[in-house]
Amino acid sequence: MDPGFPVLSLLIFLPLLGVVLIALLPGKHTPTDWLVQNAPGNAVDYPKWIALGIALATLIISLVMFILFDRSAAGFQFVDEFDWISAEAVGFNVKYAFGVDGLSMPLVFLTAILSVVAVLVSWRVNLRTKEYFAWLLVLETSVLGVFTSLDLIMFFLFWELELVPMFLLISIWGSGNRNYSALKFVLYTVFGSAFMLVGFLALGVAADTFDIREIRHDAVAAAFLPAPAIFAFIMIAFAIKLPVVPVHTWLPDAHTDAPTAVSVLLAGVLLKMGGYGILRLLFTLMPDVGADADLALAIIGVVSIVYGAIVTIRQTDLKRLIAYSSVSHMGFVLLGVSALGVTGLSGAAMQLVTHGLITGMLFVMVGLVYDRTHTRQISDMSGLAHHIPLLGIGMVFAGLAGLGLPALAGFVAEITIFLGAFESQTAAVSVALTGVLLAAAYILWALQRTFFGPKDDNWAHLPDANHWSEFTIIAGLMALIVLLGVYPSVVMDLLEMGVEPIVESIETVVSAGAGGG
Amino acid sequence: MSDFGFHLAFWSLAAMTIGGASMIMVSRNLIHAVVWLVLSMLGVAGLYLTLSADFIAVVQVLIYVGAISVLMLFAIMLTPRAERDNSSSLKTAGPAGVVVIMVMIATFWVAIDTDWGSVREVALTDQARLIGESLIKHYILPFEIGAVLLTAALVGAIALAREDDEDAAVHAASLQAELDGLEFDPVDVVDPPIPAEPESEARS
Amino acid sequence: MSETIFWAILFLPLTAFALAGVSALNQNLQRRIPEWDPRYPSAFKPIADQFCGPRLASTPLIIALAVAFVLALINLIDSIGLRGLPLDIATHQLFTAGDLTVNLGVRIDGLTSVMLVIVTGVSLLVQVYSTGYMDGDHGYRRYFAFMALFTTSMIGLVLADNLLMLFAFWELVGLTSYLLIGFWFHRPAAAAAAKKAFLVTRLGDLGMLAALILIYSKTGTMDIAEINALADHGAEAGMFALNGLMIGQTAMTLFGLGLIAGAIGKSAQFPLHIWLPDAMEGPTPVSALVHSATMVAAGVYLLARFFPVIHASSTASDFIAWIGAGTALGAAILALVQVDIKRVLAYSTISQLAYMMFAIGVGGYVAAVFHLMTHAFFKALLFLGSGSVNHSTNTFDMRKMGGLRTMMPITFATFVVGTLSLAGIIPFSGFWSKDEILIYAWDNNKGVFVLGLLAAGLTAAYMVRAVYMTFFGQYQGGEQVAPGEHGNDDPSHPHESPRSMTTPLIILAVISVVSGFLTFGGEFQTWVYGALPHPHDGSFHWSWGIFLGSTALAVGSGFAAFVFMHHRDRVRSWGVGGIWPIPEAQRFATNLFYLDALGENLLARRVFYGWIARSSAWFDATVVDGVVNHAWREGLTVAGAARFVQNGWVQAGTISIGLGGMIIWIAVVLF
Amino acid sequence: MIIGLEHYLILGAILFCIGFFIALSKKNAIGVLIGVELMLNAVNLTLVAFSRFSTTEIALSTQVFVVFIIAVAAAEVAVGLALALVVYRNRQTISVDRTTLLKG
Amino acid sequence: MLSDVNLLGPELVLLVVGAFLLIADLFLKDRRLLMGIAAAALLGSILYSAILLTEGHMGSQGFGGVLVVDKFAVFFQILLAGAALAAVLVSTETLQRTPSRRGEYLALILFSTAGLQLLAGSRDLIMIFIALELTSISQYILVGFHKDRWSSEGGLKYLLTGAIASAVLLYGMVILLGLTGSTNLSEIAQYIAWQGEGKEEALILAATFLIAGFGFKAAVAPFQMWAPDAYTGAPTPIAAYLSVASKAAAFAILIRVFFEAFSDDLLADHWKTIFAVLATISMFVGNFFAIRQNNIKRMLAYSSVAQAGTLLIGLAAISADRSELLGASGILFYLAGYTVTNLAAFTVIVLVANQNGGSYDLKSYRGLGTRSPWLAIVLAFALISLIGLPPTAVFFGKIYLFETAVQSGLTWLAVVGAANTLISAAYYLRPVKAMFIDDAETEASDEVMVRPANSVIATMGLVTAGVLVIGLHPGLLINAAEAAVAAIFS
Repeated sequence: MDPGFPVLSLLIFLPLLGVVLIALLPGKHTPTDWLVQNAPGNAVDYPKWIALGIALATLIISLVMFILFDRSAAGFQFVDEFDWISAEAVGFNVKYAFGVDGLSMPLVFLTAILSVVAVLVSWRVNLRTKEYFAWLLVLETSVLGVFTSLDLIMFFLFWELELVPMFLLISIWGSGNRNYSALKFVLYTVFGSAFMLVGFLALGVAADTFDIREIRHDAVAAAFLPAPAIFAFIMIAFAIKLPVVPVHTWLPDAHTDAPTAVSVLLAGVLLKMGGYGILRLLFTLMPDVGADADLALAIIGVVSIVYGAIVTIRQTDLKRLIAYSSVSHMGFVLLGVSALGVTGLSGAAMQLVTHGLITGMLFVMVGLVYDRTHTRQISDMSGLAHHIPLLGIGMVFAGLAGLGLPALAGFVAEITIFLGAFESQTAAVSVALTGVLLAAAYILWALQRTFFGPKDDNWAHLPDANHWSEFTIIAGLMALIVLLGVYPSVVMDLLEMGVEPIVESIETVVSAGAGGG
Repeated sequence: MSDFGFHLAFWSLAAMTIGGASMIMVSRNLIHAVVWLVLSMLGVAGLYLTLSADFIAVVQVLIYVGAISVLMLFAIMLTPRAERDNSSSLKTAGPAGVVVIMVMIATFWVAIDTDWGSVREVALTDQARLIGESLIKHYILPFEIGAVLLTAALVGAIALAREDDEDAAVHAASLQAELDGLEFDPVDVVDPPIPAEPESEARS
Repeated sequence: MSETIFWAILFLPLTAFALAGVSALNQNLQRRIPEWDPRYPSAFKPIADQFCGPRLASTPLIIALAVAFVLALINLIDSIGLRGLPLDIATHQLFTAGDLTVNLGVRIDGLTSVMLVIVTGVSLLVQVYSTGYMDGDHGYRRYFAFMALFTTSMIGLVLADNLLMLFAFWELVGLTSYLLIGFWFHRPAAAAAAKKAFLVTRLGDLGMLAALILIYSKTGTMDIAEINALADHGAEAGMFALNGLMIGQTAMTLFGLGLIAGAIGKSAQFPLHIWLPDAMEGPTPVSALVHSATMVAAGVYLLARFFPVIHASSTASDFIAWIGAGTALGAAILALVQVDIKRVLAYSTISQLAYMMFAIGVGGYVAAVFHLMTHAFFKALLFLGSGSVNHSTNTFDMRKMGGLRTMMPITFATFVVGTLSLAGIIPFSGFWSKDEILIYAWDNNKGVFVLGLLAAGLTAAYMVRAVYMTFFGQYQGGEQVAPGEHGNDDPSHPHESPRSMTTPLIILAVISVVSGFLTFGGEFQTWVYGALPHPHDGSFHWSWGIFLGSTALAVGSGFAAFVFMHHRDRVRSWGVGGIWPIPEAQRFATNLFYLDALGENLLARRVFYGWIARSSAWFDATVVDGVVNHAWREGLTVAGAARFVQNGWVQAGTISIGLGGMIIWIAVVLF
Repeated sequence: MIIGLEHYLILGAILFCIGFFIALSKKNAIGVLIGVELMLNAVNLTLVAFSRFSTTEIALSTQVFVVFIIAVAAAEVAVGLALALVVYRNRQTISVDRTTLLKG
Repeated sequence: MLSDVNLLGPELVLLVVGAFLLIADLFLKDRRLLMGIAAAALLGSILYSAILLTEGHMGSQGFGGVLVVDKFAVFFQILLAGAALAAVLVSTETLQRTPSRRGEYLALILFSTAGLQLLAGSRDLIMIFIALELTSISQYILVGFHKDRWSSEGGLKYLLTGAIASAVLLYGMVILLGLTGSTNLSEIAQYIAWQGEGKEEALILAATFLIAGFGFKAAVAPFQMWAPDAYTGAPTPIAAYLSVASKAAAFAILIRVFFEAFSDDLLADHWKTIFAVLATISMFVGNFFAIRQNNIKRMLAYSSVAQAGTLLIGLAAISADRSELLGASGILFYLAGYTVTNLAAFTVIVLVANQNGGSYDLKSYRGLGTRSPWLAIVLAFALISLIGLPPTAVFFGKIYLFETAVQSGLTWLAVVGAANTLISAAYYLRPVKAMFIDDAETEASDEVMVRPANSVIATMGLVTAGVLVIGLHPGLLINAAEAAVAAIFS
């Protein structure tokens, strides 16, 4: 699909345009009671409306792309490229190249959706709104960039770009020990990306190009660094981002202290960058190493699933609990990847999408509850479903989706991963099955303690969901989760298209290896 | 170069140079140290003569003995007696000794071990003219730059040494800061607080 | 009959769910929104109330179920015509991922037809009953929404043509069970019971999931018919193969055991039975529908569905036979000491389901399904009866009842019908099905037969005890309604329940009597056999010996129980505590054989939560995170301390120049 | 024994090391400058020695170099003394182990 | 001979105008005018360099081979003059404080710049020495120019350490001269190639001393200890100038000496190891010491040590085979990016210090984001660039340099460099946090804002734009750097 028009560039940089607009137009700095803030007669607050408009515009563009996406053609579509840096003499060439394929298209769409959600869920932010919404949009640009870059250096650029808004968003608008968490997030990510950069450069040097489409794994074998080392270097960054045990401890801190919108984006799309990277870069560019590393990946994945879930069970902070559950859920991605088959990889990709929606929704719900109760301690809450039944519905729904209930999105991904990975990773899958039970345990336990149980009159005054933005988010996300649960083909086909070439190259390599001795 | 006179000259001048330098090392009085420096430099000048570098020897005597030493003496005289102490710092002497011994080993090794390819038995004559010609012809640019360098040093030294009105204000404020107790506080190991620098009168 | 009909059966209750959901949402919105948002148009409220009132929750569901029931009946008739052979198999591709193809489809055969009738029929009656029972409850609309969702899931489970779809609906059934048990979520016991039910059944589901994954990876298919054909063929040929793939006996056994694990969880068999008694925290109609007639029967249905698979492995079939027999007896013993009428019925349910389980295990495929059907009717009847009792006494504690036979005659009469049926007294339906199971057990496994027979005797005993405590003797006054709860305001004067409740009781009582006669002529057997890969005509089994033995045992033990209960004061005065002669045994039984304590308190709470999870969390915070934090903190400290090097002396700088240079030289020259 | 290049080189090396030690160890800023002067003298001595014992062009280059070094040394001393003076005015000391306001 | 003078053009402009300023100071009292003249001279120098570039003088040697004008030299001439221009333009406050010494101040900056420019074009040991001393002596004076307690102490320390370092450097040069019999770099190279066998110890000793001397200028650990003191004491524009210009010129001469004179295979292997080790030490020392600094100037001083270490990665890469062009152009590119970035940071520091009465403590940056958002944004942008995050100049610089390391097989060095990015983020983010996140102290927020001079604002705008432009379109600069180094390695 070639629209003859740089639609991807437009998509990616539209949020930056929004940043400019926000910077130019005045912001409202009069804090009002958030309960009556949207009563008629209040002044229009430009930044949030601009942010919403821009986020919606990106959503529409990505939706159009999603629809126009040619489901019969493999490879990258909407490609938009030119030579950015060409230093021929020294072989340092960077392309400005964007494109989407079946793998990235759903993630782009997911990013656009969750950006809208993030803006809406921030509707009641009153502290330095101009900056806040500007940074949110910068974050959107960087994530979109990561998902669409076709050049390693561009990928790295956007990967790093996301740090700045995240650092500021967490440490200015966060809560609790926010400075610590923000710095921890940044340092972990920088640590990973340091290794990633070296890996990228080694790849680029060996292949003489940074273009993802042109790097061949045979070239990697000629690198100074042995290919497994390159793989491991890049894997460090993705493992931290995903995150997997034992480099996961930044995640609970960052989530707990981040503002709701950032938690949503962090869980919803930023973690997905790790999984996307594994599929798009590691397995596409180094299928041979990936095929050798399958057992290691499976083990790491299973450890993340089970250990993450067990640790989750002991969490007493609702946001922390969900954060830890992400560790467990993202372990499924590794497990799916380790299957080395279309089914497993599709499942892993599907897990990226569905977890984005589900955990995004969970964080939205926890955020809305926190807005009201100002506590996240599970022990402080009881019987909230009496006072805020609508939020209760949302929370229970999201929780059930999180534990992998059929007809909701999470089930599809998990079952596909299990079915895909069982044959090659029998033991790993067998152990990972307990994760399903543990997920049910921690989610139901949390629901029981917070929303169910005897009424607590402390919370009698709590307003339920009462603003159009909240209704929109809850209903929208519920609809999407159900849609993906009952009709997963709508994205599964795309993902399958996206992972097929990867699996083909893996199979070629494996059979060549087997044939060669 | 094997005659006795030459030997005598070399060894006595060497002893003078090294001895003078050593005396600087042990001397506790700065003025004495400068005097020993003069002695040492005269020894070096003498050594230049043994190397048939008469022009350089003359320059050495003129500039080092005549100018630099005097300059130093002046500077020392400007400070009170208490500041004319030339003792070594015990804290650094140890590490410094280690470093210097290492340097000595290295330089000796290199001096002795290397084939320097020395060829000429006859000394150069007419040195002043040759040096002058070389300066004008081959090294004209360094020569010019050297002139600028001296100008810069001169101007800078004057600018630093002369006491202007605004400098007085700076000193006053600086002293005031000291009186205000803004002197370095040993407890504050992190960073010495740097107090606000005073506004000069020129700001208006 | 067109496939559309089956989708209609599935989607009718789903639509009702949507409407009930709208109604429930409207209830919450109406209650809340106008308080916060002055812009909310007040004119909207009456309109919304008019169209989205409580009736929107119940009426569409009842209509939907009625229509579905009629459709199911029509289908059953068609099925009879086809002798239970697969009537309609239609499958649609839902999604693919590589080799994996997930389908959504229906498979209609004799088994399905029977199940559809049971599910829609019992559900319809229970819903009608619920309109009376739940009338006035705050969560009325939510209740019907959940019920609608439950019925949908159950229908979907029955209709599924492949294992994955079956599993999906299986899980949804579990979900709705969770929601319904925790319906009164403000009661901590209810919330805890809901969670427990979900988790315990999910533990079993893991086995089923594992089986699903295993069978898919071995055969590449999830289609039920294909799997059954494979198992059936393999059992004869001694070798399993499909699509050119060979499957070992071990894999087949594992597959069977996995399915059995799922069934054990869902049907509350030992050792996963512990959730079912707690599940009685839900509203009584829920217990009637979900925890006796349909959902728990899903486990039996699953094993019946995969009967060839279970019987492809003698390990699996023996396993389930013994588990079932043991559970049947154990649960019956437990039922004997309960004082809560619903708990008696709950343990009875476990026991009866165990009957079906071991029937499957001993090859009594039809018998199991038959018992499933009869049990569904009479157990629903019993539960609804207990609900009716509760409706007027506000309690389920039999010690607070008594003498109700005159005050609630219809309830009494129907309850007694149910009891006789359950106890297996000829000619009530329970007799026919139970007898058939015992015949199969006698033929195949004598040990199981003995256990089953003992359980049958105990069944009569505990039911008679329950009936006696509830309906005979003096009325003990019931219980005052708890503040904030909905119930009978005057429990000291119990009265008969409203028509909406008694009508279903009567209907169910009638069915309980007549449904047993289906066994004559072998028609029923033929339908059900139609679902197997090698359908054959069934026949009516009869054995005088077993008939006489079991009837004598049931009547005898029932009579003994009655006498015992009637003279219990005198019995107590003999110095024997409670019902059981040995106090320790009594305590052992009332503590549910300590299984609950073992499972929940020791394993789940103490070992897992208290020890494993706690130490993992400690490890995570202290070691995994702690190492990083420590490195960071110590790094900062060292960075601060290391600055003494930069101590401000000129010489420090110059020495470092000399030292650095020399170290370079030495290093290069030496190495 | 012939006094050749090596003698002068060793002499220069000794002088350099003494100067270096003085520069590294003296407390007084002017003392440090004296050490630097000795080091420069050592360099000059070495240069002149090379000049004596090698070809004509080198001889010239080296002697020119010596002239430059002497000039630069003078300039350095002048500036150094001026700075020492300023420090003295500010702090009433030119002892380098007491002028440690800037550290850490 | 006249054509030779033409080649000297860029430096000559500075020297002449510098001398003129010394005199003009006596009768011109308007500091803006003086500043303008100095700025014009620097612009003229840049322009002259550009003219030399276009007139096709590339590769011409002048003055008997002591000076060469090639693209490499021109690249540095422009970079250095640019840095000096920025330093001059932000010096308004310093000029105000020293009304009677304005001419000297500006002239010394010009002299020093001329010295650095000459250094970049020198091909003769004597020329190198003189140029280095010209710039050093000017800088000693400039560091102590404020004559207060901090400034004078910094100046004295810089001078004493610098004098010793240059003595050491001289000793190295003398050994080299005595051994090879020439002061010309290419002749030295020839000697080493033909007769270097067996004389490695002496050569390496000379090279070691040269590294010490030049490394001192570049503030490479372990020769870095003067840098924090000198930066902290110096007038802030001078600190900015030192941190970029000195470093740039030092790297220029390191490249020239080591890869024109010492490039023989006999020795090249040693250089690789030496530079790699020095790079590692510098990065760790600089970053580690910077973590706990509360004075922003001092923090940037240590950070400049770390940046020098990063640049050394390039030198190590050149020494390893295969990537001479890449390594050297990497250094040039990184230097340019680092120069604009550091200048941007220092410009803001100057402005903030002007506002709050000369404080460089991190505390005084609290709440800057609300008080003067633009200043805060520029500083934050510069610091983000220094970490190496996009879309900034140093981001690509780092990638480019690490690429050189990877290409030459020094992957471990790239890893070390990348890991140091992590440490550096920990302290570069501290001012960002102070500006945007911490609450302002009460008195600071009430402060009356002084409107900064236009020249400072213009400088800030220019360098910030530079950071952004290089970050967004690095191709131009990379090609320039490539062309520049092609002059040496070809």
